[in-house]
Amino acid sequence: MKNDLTLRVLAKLLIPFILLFALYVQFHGDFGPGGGFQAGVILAAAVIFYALIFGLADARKVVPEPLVESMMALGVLIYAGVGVAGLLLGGNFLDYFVLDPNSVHGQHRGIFWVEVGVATTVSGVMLKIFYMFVSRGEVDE
Amino acid sequence: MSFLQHLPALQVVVPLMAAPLALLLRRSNYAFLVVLTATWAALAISTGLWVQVADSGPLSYAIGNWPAPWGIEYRVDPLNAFMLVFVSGVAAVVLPYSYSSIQAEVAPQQHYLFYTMFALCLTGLLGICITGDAFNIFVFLEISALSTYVLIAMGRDRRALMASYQYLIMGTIGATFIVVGIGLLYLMTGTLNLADMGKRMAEVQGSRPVLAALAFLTVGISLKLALFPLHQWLPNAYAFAPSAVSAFLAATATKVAVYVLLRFYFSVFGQSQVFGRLPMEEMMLILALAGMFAASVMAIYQTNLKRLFAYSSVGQIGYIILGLSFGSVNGLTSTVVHLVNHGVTKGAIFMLLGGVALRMGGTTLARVQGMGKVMPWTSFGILICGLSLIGLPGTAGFISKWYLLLAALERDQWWLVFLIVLSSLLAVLYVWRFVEVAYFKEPRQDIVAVSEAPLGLLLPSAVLVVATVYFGLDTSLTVGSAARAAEFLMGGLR
Amino acid sequence: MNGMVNSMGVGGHFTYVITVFLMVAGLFIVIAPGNLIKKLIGLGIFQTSVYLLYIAPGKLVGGTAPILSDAYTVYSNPLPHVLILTAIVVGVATLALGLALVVRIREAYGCIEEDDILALDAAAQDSTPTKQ
Amino acid sequence: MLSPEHIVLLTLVLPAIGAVAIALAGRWPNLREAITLLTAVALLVWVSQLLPVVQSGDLPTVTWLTLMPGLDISFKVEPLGMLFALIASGLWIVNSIYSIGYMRGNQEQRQTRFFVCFALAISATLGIAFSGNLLTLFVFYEVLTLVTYPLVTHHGTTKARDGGRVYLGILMGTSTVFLLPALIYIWHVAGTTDFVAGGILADKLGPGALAGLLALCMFGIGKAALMPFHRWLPAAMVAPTPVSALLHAVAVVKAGVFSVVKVIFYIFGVDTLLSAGATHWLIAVAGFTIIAASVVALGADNLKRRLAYSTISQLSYITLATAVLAPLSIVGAVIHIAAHAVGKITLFFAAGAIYTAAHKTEVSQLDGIGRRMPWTMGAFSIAALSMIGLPPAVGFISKWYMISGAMAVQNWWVVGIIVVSTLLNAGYFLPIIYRAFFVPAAHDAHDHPHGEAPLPMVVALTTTAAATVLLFFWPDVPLALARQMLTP
Repeated sequence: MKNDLTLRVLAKLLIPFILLFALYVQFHGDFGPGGGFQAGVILAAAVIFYALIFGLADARKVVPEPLVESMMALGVLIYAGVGVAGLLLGGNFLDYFVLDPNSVHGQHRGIFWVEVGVATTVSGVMLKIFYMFVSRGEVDE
Repeated sequence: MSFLQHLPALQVVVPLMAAPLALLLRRSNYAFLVVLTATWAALAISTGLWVQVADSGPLSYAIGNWPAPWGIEYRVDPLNAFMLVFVSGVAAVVLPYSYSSIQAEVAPQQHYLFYTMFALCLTGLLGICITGDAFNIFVFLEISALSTYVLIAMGRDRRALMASYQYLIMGTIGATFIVVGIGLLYLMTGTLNLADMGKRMAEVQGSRPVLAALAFLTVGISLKLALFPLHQWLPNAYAFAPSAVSAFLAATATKVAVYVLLRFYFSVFGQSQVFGRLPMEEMMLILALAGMFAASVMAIYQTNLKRLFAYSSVGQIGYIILGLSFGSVNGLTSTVVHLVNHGVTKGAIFMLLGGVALRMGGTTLARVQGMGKVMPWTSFGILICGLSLIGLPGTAGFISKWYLLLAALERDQWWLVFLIVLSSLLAVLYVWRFVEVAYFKEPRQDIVAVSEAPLGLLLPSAVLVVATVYFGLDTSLTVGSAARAAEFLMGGLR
Repeated sequence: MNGMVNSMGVGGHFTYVITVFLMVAGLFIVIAPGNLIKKLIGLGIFQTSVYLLYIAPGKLVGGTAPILSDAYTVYSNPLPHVLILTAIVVGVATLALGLALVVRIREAYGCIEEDDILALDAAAQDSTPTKQ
Repeated sequence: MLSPEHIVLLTLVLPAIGAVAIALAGRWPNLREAITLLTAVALLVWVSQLLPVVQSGDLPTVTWLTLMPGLDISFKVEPLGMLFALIASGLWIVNSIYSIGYMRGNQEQRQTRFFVCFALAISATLGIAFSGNLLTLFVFYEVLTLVTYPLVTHHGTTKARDGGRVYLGILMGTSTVFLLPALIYIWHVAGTTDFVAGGILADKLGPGALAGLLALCMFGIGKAALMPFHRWLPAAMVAPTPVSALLHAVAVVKAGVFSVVKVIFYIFGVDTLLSAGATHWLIAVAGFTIIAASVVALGADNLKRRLAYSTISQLSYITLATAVLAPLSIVGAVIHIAAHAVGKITLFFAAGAIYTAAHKTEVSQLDGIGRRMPWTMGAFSIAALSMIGLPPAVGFISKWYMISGAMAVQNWWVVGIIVVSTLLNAGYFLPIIYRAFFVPAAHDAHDHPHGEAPLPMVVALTTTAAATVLLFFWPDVPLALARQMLTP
């Protein structure tokens, strides 16, 4: 597939838009349907698409495996970090109200970072699963 | 003071944060240190919670400051305060053990993953215990279950994969049943908060969906706690997992599932509901008895010590459920006490068996012949724990058996009394299979030169062995807490 | 909540019928075939039935997303969706893990039929434990 | 000077400390044996310190730890326990001397383990003797079973393993299946398990329940070897002879009958049982055991087997005499604990001496052995007289009291059983003595020249034989203690 010109051009065209869409879904999650889960999956889909067209090796160059694993971990840490920030600022765990003097802003700020964490972890996990299954073939057959 | 207020959240958050940190650090020693710190911190936190609850009654913590019926509430009462101490205590002992244990049993590049999964598993188990929200229970249940599947699959025998797969299938079915049950309860009561659910249960009592929920929950949780005959996943999972995992699972996983059952039966449905509307009492009684006898008999015929003691676990779970089925304070006391006593005992046994597997290359009866000679301390430890399984005085098992028999005698059910003591004689049989192989046979030629297990394995195991004896002599901690928890459950959550 | 269920009339029961059908079919697929992948598929179907069980009663015909606005008075209950989102994630994780296990089982045993694997295990029972 | 309470704890811990020391000294046999003897002597000294305290009517009471709310491991030295402790600690010294001779004479393996378990068994026995409630008694009863198990299976052979299975199976089976539920039921009914003179079950249970509970207790105490739970005793004969002596005389079976007396006297209460008439079946079972075991003994050719069945029958004397519930017969039962202890230990010592010196185990091989081993067979004869109940041996006194008691309540059945069994006793002991002294030795394949057994063994068995006679002339201490128990 690597040599199919149509696919290569199409992919190069599409992938930026997919990434953009992921960001849209991510940040629009505040106001409408969307959020970290969906955005994370779309983000991962973009990378998977890239891997399908340009091959695993190239994909690994763009998003190396250690990065993927770190993303999984970092996302959870961001999420929990928001919670702990709430704790440190005098509220309960995951208390968004105290994140900003204005409690509505606090809510925004809290959910924003939580969703960032979710997106990071979800795309990390999706990519991890993908890499795991794809790389099996290399060793086996 | 403000710090102490947040202990319920920290109880879960500390191990939760340790997991990604261990994953990020990648170096197994660093990962170990992080998870060890978190585990010991969790023990300290749970002890703090336990003291607080003993002093000033149940605690409530609103996650995200959303008040109770709407937000997720963490609730610590006499029952789960005790469970938290137990789970984190076992973890605090097993983790140092695993450091030496997995050197031989898990591929080095997977060590940091092991610690990550261990931290996740601990998070899940602690979360199950502490949360006051029905759906949250499911989430934590799956967190612990998923990490457990991974941990089991790390076993070096290829059968570990199959064991893990079977556990995954059974565990997921169980979890799904539990969600269905929770869903039905949510539809009927409109709340997910357990305490709130318990209060609203009065309005919908006896309606068919509630009974269906009871049935779904019972089956689902029974799968998780390996109630006979839903126990098939357990023997293989215990036998082929890495030793540290076997020990941790044997000590805590099924016990936490029993806690969930107690929580739903007594805090949500209320005793009258559970035991009045459906013949739950009889059902639990029969299944418990069947488990006590059938699993113990199966244990007698095992040729592998790990499987032998795994079947013994299924039998012992029978005792735990039997106590529950009485629906009396003494019965529940025996359930809660036996949860802990059996957890400690079985944890110790599987930790010691880890040393055996390491030194002798396996735990089949044919292989461990003459173990008493070459590994005297390990054999002696297993013997002590075996006596506790039998329920001999001076060991923790005796205390549980005492309360169980007392509960049966309270109802003047002598036939039950005799069944209980007869089944404990079956325990004598399987424990004595070990004794006779270990002490009456000469060691095989290839293991004569085997030495005692390394201190890194022996010392943590010794802690649990000593605990097994200690809880048989001084029961103010175990029975005291269990009795308080039992009275609390019988009084309802209100 | 009771009211919601009742107001859906036949439609409500319809979703229950589907739920129960999926549940039983899924469970059957888990139990019946010996192929490990098929079992996982069954497990997936089984779990899907629960998603339906949760979401269907939360949905009101004609209701909108629960965003406060003067224009709408009828909202669907958002909580089941949130819950089920979590359950779906759990389901995905379980499926992924299950498949990963099957891949490794295939590598270790050379097959993914349960009977064959058990036969291989039984044959290897007496010899020393096989390394992966 | 230590207070009596501290002495009680000391006596319990002392043998256990001795066991640790013995284990540590395992590499130096002489040091090890010195520690054994030293501990034994020290123990007897401390135990006898308690005697005047108890006789002054002051019963030292100690609570060790609280097992469960309301359930303590506690100790109370009452006259009966005092007597039992004296017997056990006194005979331990003799048995230790004998064991040293036997183990060295037969070059046994695993001697350290042997002496360690022996010391632990004494510790458990004292725990039983001084137990202040039924729970404590039960705990130490089980401990005793466990620590004697390695002794029974000492040889580690298949035969030893099988014997150990029966031993453990019956003792642990009966105590778990019968005694434990009984114990918990007593606690449930009475709210206590303390040993109180007059019992704790008065007015708490109907006659039927009382008889049932008594049955659970009596069969639960498998160490008292009431038929049909007697098979462990002959099975345990696979053990080395000092162990048999320990089982039969010092610790195990004595712990059994001691528990029987203690449970009947302090838990049920004589008056309660009398008014309920709950012991008739026990008299029947014990009587049957006496006769049946004697008949089996009559037919046994193996010397140790004959002695084992003799023990079963003698034990049931004690149960029988207690079940009669007459004051005098209870006195007889108490004295018989002491009488049978010194008598039976002598017989086993003699059997072991014969085995060590002549390698003979069957009665039919003993022709003329009395001329080669005069001390051994002399002691054997005296002890046999005691078993039969003839003067000048202490067995006469205990039997006298038993029969007097039975006559006092006009229980002619019991009198008849004792008389018939006396004849049977004579029937299986006198032929041995006759063979030993009056039949000339057969010069066959088994024969080889030998003299007396090693000196420590002879000293030990002579001492206990002498004690049998001395107790006949001066039975003051056991008698006083028995009387004190009846009139608190």
